Amino acid sequence: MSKHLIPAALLWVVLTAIGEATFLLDWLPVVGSPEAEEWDLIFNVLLAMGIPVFTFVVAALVYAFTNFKTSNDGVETGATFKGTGMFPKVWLVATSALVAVAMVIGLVSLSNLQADKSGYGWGEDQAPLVIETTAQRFSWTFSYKDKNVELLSAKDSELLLPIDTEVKFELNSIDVIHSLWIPAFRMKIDAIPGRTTFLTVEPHKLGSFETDENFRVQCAELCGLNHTIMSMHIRVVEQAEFDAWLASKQAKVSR
Amino acid sequence: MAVIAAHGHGVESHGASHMSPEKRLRVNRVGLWLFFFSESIIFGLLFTSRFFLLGTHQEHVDQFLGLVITIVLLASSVTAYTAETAMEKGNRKLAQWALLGTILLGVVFAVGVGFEWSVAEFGLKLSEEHHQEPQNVVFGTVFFTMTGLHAAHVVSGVGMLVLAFIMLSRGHFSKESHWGISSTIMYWHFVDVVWVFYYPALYLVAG
Amino acid sequence: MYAATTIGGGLGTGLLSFYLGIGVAALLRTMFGYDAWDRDFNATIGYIFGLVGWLMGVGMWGTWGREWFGLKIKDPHANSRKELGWQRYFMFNVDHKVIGIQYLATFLVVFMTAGLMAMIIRLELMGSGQDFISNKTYNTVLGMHGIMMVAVAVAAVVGGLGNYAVPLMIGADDMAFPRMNALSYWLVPPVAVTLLLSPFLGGLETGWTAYPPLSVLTDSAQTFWNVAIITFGLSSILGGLNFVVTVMFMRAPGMTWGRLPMFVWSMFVTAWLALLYTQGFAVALIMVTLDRIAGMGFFDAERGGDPLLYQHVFWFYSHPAVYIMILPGFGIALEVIGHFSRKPLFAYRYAVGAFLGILGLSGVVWAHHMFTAGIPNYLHGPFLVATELISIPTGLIFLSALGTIWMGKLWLRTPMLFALAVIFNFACGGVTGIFLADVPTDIHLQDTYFVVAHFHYTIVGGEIFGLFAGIYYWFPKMTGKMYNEKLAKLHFWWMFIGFNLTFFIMHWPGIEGMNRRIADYPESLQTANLIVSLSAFLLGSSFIVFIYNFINSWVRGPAAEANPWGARTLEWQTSSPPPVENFLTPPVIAGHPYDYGVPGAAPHVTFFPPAVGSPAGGGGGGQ
Amino acid sequence: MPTMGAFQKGYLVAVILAIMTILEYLFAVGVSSTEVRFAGLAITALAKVYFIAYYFMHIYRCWREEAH
Repeated sequence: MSKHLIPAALLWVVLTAIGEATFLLDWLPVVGSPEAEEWDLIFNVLLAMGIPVFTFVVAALVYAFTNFKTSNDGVETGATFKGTGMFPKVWLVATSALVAVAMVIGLVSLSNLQADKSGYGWGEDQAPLVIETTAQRFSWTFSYKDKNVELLSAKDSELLLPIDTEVKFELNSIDVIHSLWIPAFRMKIDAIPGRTTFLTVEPHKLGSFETDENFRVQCAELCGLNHTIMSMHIRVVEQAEFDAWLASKQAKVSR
Repeated sequence: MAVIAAHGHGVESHGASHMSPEKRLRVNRVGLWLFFFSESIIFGLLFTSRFFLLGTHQEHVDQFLGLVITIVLLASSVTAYTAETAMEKGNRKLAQWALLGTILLGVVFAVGVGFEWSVAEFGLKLSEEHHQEPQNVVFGTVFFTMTGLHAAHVVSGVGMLVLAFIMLSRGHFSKESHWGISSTIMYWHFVDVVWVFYYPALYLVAG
Repeated sequence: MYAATTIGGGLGTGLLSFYLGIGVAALLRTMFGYDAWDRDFNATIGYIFGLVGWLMGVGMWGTWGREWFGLKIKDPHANSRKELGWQRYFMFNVDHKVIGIQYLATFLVVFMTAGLMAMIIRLELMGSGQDFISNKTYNTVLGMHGIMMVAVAVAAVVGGLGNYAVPLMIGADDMAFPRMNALSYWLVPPVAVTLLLSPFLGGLETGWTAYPPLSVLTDSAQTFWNVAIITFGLSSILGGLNFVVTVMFMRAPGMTWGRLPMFVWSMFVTAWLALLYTQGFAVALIMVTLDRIAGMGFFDAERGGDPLLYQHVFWFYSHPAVYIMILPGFGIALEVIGHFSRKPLFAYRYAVGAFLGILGLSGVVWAHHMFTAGIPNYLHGPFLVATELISIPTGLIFLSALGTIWMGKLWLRTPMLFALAVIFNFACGGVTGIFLADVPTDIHLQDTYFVVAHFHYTIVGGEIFGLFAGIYYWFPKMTGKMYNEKLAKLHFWWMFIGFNLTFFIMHWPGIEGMNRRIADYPESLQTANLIVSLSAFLLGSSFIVFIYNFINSWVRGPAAEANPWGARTLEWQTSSPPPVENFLTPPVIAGHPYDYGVPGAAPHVTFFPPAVGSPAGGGGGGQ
Repeated sequence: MPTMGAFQKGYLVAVILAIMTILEYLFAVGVSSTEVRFAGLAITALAKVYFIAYYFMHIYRCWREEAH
């Protein structure tokens, strides 16, 4: 039996090496915040774990496909073991262990996500900058809380965020369910009529839609006819530039 | 749909070429129970939705009316039981009268629900002059939906009872073979079971 | 002629009842002081009347309905007579073999139609910018593709192959409730017609998930769609009930639970899932319909309702529904791998345990579709854990499949190729599932093309490949003809390569920031989408080979032997195609179905000596 | 209740159900704690369903053959 096990294991190792080599390609989208860094980390860990699992199946299939085939019209029969011994138990324990590891990774990162300020979903924690966001078909309204500035995705071209500042989006919807998604920050939460949801991000990279198209707000929950166009560009700027911009906006409002 | 499905179990004949009448009956019975099981999930989801939306909040309902229609439905279960037991003992006359009684009590229940709807103090619209709160509307929504779905089952049950009554009067069914009546009466008891949960959930849960 | 009377009669009574229902609704509305005409309300009542009318007209009245009034019925078996030829497939028929083929043919047509819609979607997405169709059309096509493919995934294997093969495989002469089986099928055509008409009745706006408040507010064919899908749910529930009772009570002597073929096991578990959970979709859509036509406020936040209620109720069905889709795929894969590896199925008991484990866990994982929906934070952890637990039973399926092919004598005919592809594809779909079960990674990936790629890998890669494995495997049995092996292999490789190119690459735009259900995307995603679209056209075109092979072989293929695969299971021990009563002599089961080459193993099937005279008839129910 | 006639058995169960219904009502009106009331109502409902399913709907006939 080891006649087959060793070459198949080698095949598995080779395939796994090829799979893991994809980490050399830097293909994940732009990282705009610590949340995105955390996301990339978990994603990569899970991917590193998942690749050997996938290649195990592929190696077994490919090896069997090439080595155990017969053209003798189904008359020949193969080995007669039935899998009633130890092997299934070992398999069960091994897969359970793998699943347990995946669960622990998930639960730990989940508790990080929900810890204190960078909480997610429901919560009361305040952040230095709060943007009250109202979704409606098919536009966003972003209102900088206590700053007297309001942006409309239909009218204004960009949503400005200051760098290295915690920004909390408080979401409401006045008609149907929408979802606020900023791919550069890997964050998303639905806007549900009748309840306020929130998400907090802390941009730590200057950028805008022109430099990378993932600096944008995108509606990610099908909301009807023009769901496609319900997005708005984001520009992350230095604090000083942000303050100046805010002041000019406020001046415009007061005029 | 209930009429079709519940009666369907009663009258299968094909596929029985290797099946004894006893086995056929058992298959029908288990099938009918699975149908109840399946339906109870519909009722259960609405029941759960009521608590999801409102917790144990409850608007004012006419307690006396609620108790009366509950007793009426229970009484109809007794007459239905009488009808089935009478069939098992071969007493067709008694079975006929008991079926008739069940039909009448079923109609009284349905009318009672209709009356309850007409006097309900909650509605489906927010209106200024009645000082209605959103909870009032949601209670109206779950109340009308739950009682409405239940009443629809009562009405279809009455329809099936009427069919069974007509067939019995025309000389169908016997002591040995009366699955048509048994299945209808089991369906009727099932409708009663639903009310056992719906009555406290809609009338009693807030005291 | 017979077919024309059936279909024509059904359409006639159906249409008459439809108009009658509209009239009744108008009358009721006038009586209670409303305007006589409200499109959605009147159409709903009309649909219900029309549905009953259609069923009665198509044959239920004559073979079933009359009985309720104590009248004499037509022999329901009359329509199964072979002399009727092809026409018996267009009649109200109680023979499970005819119903299976009716289901299969219907859903292959639906599958091809929905596939064409996928081609339209990919055409629009081939380039950035609005190219071919308006947003409204795009949403309609998208919703239609979604719901029709979901219907195919739910019903094609269960209704088609399950109906055909399960009674044969357990040695029954039919399903437990043959007329209800026919009813399950005849509920489908009105659903298909209503769905296909919906673009002309206002289009669809909500995708197949129909989330409120959009589905309540939208001015489209939503209500028609709702009642159609509720009808389809009813069909699915009745079908599930039938399978459960059939497998419980109709097994041949000696067919213990430990000797059931894997495909029967998968159907049994699937049937339980359909029976237990389909109500969720129905209840959710009933609530939407009531909100739309009766002014209820389930999902109206202003009046105290909660849109999330829908998602809970909906996913309570729709997550188990993915197991309704995938378990038959596993069942066929293990069945085919067992026979074509020519060795005993590895770890049979563990594989059965895996099916039961999935059945048990499927009801407690639904909220993983709602991780970004603003559900309370304390729900995230438990649903993450429950979801990842499902990997354990799924792993046992892989154990069984890989253990079976190991050291076997693989007979690489087309069904086997498809079955192995199921294992390959699902391995990919399973691994990507972990990213979606994990809350933090799911937050970015939710509602992106990563999800689209993931569920196409599981459903298409798992079930649809399984469906084709089953079609090729049972084709000789169903039609009595042999398919063309060369064309079949061409179809397999073409489809396999097209599928994997399309959906493997599709993960990439998802991670890179392309969300679902959009007709347009930022330009940076252009390359990925172009490749995906071209691969999708490759995948789509592979079905031309299949259609040609399927029809051509059925019409003029060479006659098939009774048991072309040399398989041990029961369905191959009768003629191809089987006689109306399935087995001329009652079968007895003596051994395990997969004991190939095991020294001293009893044959799976023996037969009673030919019966003298006809088997004793057992009439209707009696006590 | 094995020795009792079928009719009497059913009527006894009906009387029990009626008493339970009245008690359920009085209980709900009389108890002020929501949790206690909810639990009491749930238990009563389950008990009533047991009686109906067993004695009225003869659920046991699914797995036990009938006597005649």
